[in-house]
Amino acid sequence: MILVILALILWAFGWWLNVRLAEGPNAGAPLVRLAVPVIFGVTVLLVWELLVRGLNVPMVILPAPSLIATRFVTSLPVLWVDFRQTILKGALSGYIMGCGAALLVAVLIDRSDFLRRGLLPVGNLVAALPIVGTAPILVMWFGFDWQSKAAVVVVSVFFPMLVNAVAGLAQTTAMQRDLMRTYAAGYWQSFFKLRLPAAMPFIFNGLKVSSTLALIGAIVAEFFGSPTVGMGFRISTSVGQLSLDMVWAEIVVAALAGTLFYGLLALIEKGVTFWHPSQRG
Amino acid sequence: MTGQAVIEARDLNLVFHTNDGPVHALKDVNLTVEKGDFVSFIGPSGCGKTTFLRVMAALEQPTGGTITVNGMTPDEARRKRAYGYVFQAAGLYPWRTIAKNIKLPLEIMGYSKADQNARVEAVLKLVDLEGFGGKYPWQLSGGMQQRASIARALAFDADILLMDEPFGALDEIVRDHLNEQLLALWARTGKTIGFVTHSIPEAVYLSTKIVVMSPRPGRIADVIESPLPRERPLEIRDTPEFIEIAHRVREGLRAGHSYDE
Amino acid sequence: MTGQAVIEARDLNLVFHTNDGPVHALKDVNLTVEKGDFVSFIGPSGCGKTTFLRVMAALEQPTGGTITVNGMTPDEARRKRAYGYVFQAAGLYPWRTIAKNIKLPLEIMGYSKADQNARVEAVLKLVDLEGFGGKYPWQLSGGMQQRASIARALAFDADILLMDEPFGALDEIVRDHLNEQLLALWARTGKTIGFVTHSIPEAVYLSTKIVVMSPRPGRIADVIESPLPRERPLEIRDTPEFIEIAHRVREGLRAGHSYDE
Amino acid sequence: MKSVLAVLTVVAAIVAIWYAACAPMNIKGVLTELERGGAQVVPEGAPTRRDMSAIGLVVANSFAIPATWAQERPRLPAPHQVAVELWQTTVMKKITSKRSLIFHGWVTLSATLLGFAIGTGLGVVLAVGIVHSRVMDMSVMPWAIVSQTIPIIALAPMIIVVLYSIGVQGMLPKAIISAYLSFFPVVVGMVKGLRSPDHMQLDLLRTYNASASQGFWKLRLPSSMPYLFASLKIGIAASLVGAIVGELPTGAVSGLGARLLAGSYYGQTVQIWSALFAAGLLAAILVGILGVIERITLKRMGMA
Amino acid sequence: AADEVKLQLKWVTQAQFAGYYVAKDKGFYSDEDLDVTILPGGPDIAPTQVVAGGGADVMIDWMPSALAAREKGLPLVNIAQPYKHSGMMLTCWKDAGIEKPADLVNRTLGVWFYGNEYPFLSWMAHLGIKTDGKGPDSVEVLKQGFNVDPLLQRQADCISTMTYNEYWQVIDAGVSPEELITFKYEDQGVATLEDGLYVLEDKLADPAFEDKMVRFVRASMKGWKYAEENPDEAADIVLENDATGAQTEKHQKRMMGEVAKLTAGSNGALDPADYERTVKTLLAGGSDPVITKEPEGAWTHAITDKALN
Ligand SMILES: Nc1ncnc2c1ncn2[C@@H]1O[C@H](COP(=O)(O)OP(=O)(O)OP(=O)(O)O)[C@@H](O)[C@H]1O
Ligand SMILES: Nc1ncnc2c1ncn2[C@@H]1O[C@H](COP(=O)(O)OP(=O)(O)OP(=O)(O)O)[C@@H](O)[C@H]1O
Ligand SMILES: [Mg+2]
Ligand SMILES: [Mg+2]
Repeated sequence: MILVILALILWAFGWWLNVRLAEGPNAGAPLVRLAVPVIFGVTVLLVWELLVRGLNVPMVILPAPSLIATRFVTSLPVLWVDFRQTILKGALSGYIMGCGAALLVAVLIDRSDFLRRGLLPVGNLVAALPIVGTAPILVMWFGFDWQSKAAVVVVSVFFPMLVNAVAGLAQTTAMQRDLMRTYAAGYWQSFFKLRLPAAMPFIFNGLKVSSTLALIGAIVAEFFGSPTVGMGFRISTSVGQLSLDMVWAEIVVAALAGTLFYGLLALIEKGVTFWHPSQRG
Repeated sequence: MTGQAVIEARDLNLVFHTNDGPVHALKDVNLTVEKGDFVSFIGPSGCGKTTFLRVMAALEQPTGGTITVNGMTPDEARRKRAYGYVFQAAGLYPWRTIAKNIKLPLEIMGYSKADQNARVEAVLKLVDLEGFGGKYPWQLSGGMQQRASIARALAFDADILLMDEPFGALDEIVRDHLNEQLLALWARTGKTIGFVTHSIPEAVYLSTKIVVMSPRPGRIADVIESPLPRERPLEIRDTPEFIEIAHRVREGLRAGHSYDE
Repeated sequence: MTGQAVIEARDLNLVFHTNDGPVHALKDVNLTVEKGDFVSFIGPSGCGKTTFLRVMAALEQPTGGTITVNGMTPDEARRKRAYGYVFQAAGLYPWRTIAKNIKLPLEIMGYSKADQNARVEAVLKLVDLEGFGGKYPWQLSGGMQQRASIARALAFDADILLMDEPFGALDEIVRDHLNEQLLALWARTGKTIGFVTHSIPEAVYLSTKIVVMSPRPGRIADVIESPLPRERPLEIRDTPEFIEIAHRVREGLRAGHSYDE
Repeated sequence: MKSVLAVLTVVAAIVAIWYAACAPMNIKGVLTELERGGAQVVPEGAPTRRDMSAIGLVVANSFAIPATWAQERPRLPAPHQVAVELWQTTVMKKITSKRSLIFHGWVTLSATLLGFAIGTGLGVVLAVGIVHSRVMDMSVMPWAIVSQTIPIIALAPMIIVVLYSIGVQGMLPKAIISAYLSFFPVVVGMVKGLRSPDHMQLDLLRTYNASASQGFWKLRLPSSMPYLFASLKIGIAASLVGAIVGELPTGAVSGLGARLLAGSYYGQTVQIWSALFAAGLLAAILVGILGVIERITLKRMGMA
Repeated sequence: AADEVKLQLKWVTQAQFAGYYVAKDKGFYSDEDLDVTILPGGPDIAPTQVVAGGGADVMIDWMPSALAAREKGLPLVNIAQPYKHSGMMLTCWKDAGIEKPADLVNRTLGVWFYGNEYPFLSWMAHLGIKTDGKGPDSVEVLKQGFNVDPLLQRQADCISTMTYNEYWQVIDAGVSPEELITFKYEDQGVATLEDGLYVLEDKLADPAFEDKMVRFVRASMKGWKYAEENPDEAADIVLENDATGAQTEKHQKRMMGEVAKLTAGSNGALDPADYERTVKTLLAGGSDPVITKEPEGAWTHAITDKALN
């Protein structure tokens, strides 16, 4: 009980600290920008640890962060091998292919009204094909190794990317388009000089949403058949062995990888769409 | 003046359909513009000046009548890159610096890199924006943005220059300066210029032909051929001929307004 | 004239930091505006007029010096809803009709429904836009949009009216008409008005005080107190006093430009 | 009308490609079956054919092509096989029957809608918080991102077990998983949308000294609408996937997820495909409805 | 009112669990004044977790995973063992040239994980075959999904099957038994106990709960014996209870027949010898053993003794 109360106090304190920092005079400093989420995260972890201990939650349901950390550190080689298999081979290649294909199709759709009318509704249909249905089929088609995982990722990132890219390519104002008309600019000229830059905020939106989908897709697809390596493989077999600490260690890897990738995308976005009001502050 | 018709509008009509009924923006407009003409359009706000300019540049489809540009349809002329257009608002692309905004048409029309840079330098100087090439549009004042958009239209060699209130946001001194520059450019290149303005002296000072429009539905109230010589020092504005034409324009304008003074 | 200082700027400085170096937009600006004053700001494009207006309205923080409004900081005055502001571009919200755009400040400040409608009617009439209340901004011409944005600022009772080139996109006749309306409104309400313009006659015609600014870094070149009476028929523009002041303004302006004529 | 024609054309093209693809996809299985039945195929023996190119096999055994469209357990069922299955499990079955896809679709749909409502609500609330509070922006946003990198399938059983142990069961656990997947696109899009007004539009409100809530209702919310709808469309598709994923660990007794799983367990490819199509159609309908709402809303706002 | 019992199955509703459905349907449970809820499982459901979270009172699981959970600190106890025999086997293509276990080297094998891989690893360790990819003394292991496609598509040379389920799916796909060769784990001496009933140790200390379990096991065994004698009726009952509507009558009837062979030798009480064999197999298995030490108190006859006498 004491631990539970302690957890609540800790939570209040962490939030108070963050309010002080974020509303304080140095809120813009890079250090503070980093510190605030970290404090938030650390608070969550501590509260978690205290609650698990205070409420005697069985380890097989929710292990304490300290247990997860121990497991993480002791299993680094395994985690690295799994990371390479799932993220580097499965997720990344699928992400690149899926987003690339979506961009291409978005351009096709943008070029032809006929295709827009015809393909978008069909695209909606593909979007909702649930991973649990597509993954077994794709494993059957592309084998057990990372190729089938990449295929699952392609299918799951394609539509979010397409919707965003199509919306983005329609983002120009009438005057901006008229200007291009007066220059009698060709399609590709106005594409590269007007529509693509104007679409960038939306495209990055799609890239960011897809990045997390890719990760999940690659991991989940391994539940439906895999070689004996990979994050999804490890998670599902560890659940069977009730090694919940291992499950969470893999989740930590996924979260770290996903966050880093997302951060990288956000950084590039800042560079590319510096002119957009949402980036100018 | 060669007497060759560049723009020829016959019974032009344009009706917009809006959520609360049709708006008759242009009604039975007839106009002939000859090569090398400097035509000003003047008229109350909302009378259809912008619309007419847009029709000329094939940005709007007339709903009735015909219009030809160099004997072609406006759209064919557009494809031949006959137009330089300055919009009523600056409309710079926010992701490009001023210099890159000016380069935009040059890139599209395939000018060489060296030529591009030289032209950008030249037009930036023309509109008094040297040193601002590296800034982004939102870092410039309204007037500076407008000047940048003028520079963008002047950077390449279009036969027909259409300018929609280009000097609206500028002070008199700069305006006088740019008026002179524009006249010099016109004399040098023999471009045909369509120019929308609200300033009567500006219209009279610049034009060979002044088109006075009357409001809703937009019609041409008067077309005044200027007897002023092509060579125009600023002082011409004090001559009786100038004041006489200005008076005629003012009368034409006033007729279109409802205020009874 | 009560002689009570409404706006008091002391050694005001403002420096923007941009990707290629700092821009000194305002340098050592000193100005006192009294209650009921009509102050015009005139100066070359990019000299800092908009910036100064924005500082007054607490939309920009000066980097040096002090400014008080009604004895408070601009921000306190803003919280007291002391300002009506007309921006250099119309800035209407595209998802609201003209009437709803004008109602926006009224809704925010909690006017009653009936009062809102009455005021919208009145100001639409004032700017000659009756019957356009139901249209969306993009269905209006540039000048009509600008007039709608003026109407929006006039619809509620702010002590201080700040107008950034409100009549730039309007033709002379409408401009004259609105100038008269503005003077009448000013006489009736005793508002303090800050007014940016590029037209010398307009500045002279309207103002009790004309501030001539010189370019980069923006400084005050001259402050001219107008000796003209408060009651001003349009014909006053032909009097020698008027022409004399206009001349002084033009000289002050010319000094700030680099063209040697 | 034009749209219908366009969709039909695209669909026709897809169906044609699909039929063509069936041949190489299924040829190996078909040849093995035929060989078992005593037919003469080239080359003989399944192990020999295993590493051969499928297209080559189709060419060598072109007589077998019709059979690739009629296999019982094909790798890729032919369109008509899926259509027949769909027809039989929807129109030909009573809605209350456990074998009716409409019954299962309804189970999934109700969880989807509940999850979507929770997810969208949460997403919008978070986005509003993030836009208005620096603390929220700085501390919550990064973790919202982290939350999405967690493979939900791994967590789903645990979530369900935990909810189970506190007595929550039925539709709600599924809806929570579905909300978990749908809130994120809404947050991202909504934050961007709420931040899309330009300086002048914001400055105008500053001069009126509008309160934060007035700024929200009169400026930020209306200008976020296009972004919101784009994210809602992604969100509803994600919700559906979430509901289906949530159906697996709940015992997979009913719903499209259960159909998928059972189909996959028994290698009933045709059944998987028809459940997949049902899910896709459901999503397309949901997205379509959102599209209509979007059009009406934007039109009433004068933005379309 | 009747006492409530929640039973968590290991897998989806099918004849594998016929005894329980029969007991419920035939009113054997209500005769014992029990109100039993049967919770179907699925690929992602760990019955152990459900029991740990309090979602069920009793569960059906395979012994390896129950013992693993016990070692992880979840004190599960086997209270009854209706399945005497193991139904797990490896099914291979004969035409791939496999005749005996030693032929498995340098081939691709599909294996179930999720706790079911240990008998396999133990077997391979026994044969001296490594499991880290194709090689002259090693095999490539795939984590097999829930169906037999890897075999049919020839992505694997062998896959794991149950005698009562997946094997018949292969046959249903048109493969004749002569084309296949099977290795039953039981024949290889590495079988582990399947489908036992497990509860939490501390709950068992409560006499009321113990009594409930006694009645539950008694009724369940009655159900099993009824199912063995009336396989067709039992299969029909299972079909009744299948909410997915995906099961077919033919398959369930055949499954019932096969299941009956596995339950036939058991009266419900765990045979300690079978338990010993299971533990030995698990302790011998692979590089990453599921249990590291001999478990203690992992089973009890307390319930069956009372239930069956
Ligand atoms: N896209 C449109 N939809 C509907 N009505 C329009 C549209 N564009 C312009 N109009 C209407 O057409 C008329 C003429 O507009 P136009 O822009 O040509 O005026 P203008 O002469 O350029 O005025 P200003 O001097 O104010 O720019 C106006 O009444 C306007 O409301
Ligand atoms: N946000 C900004 N960032 C950087 N520089 C700026 C910014 N806003 C204005 N400036 C610079 O400050 C100077 C003054 O700008 P300001 O907008 O006040 O001019 P102005 O007098 O209103 O001109 P105009 O008559 O053309 O509207 C200009 O040189 C401009 O480039
Ligand atoms: Mg116009
Ligand atoms: Mg300005």
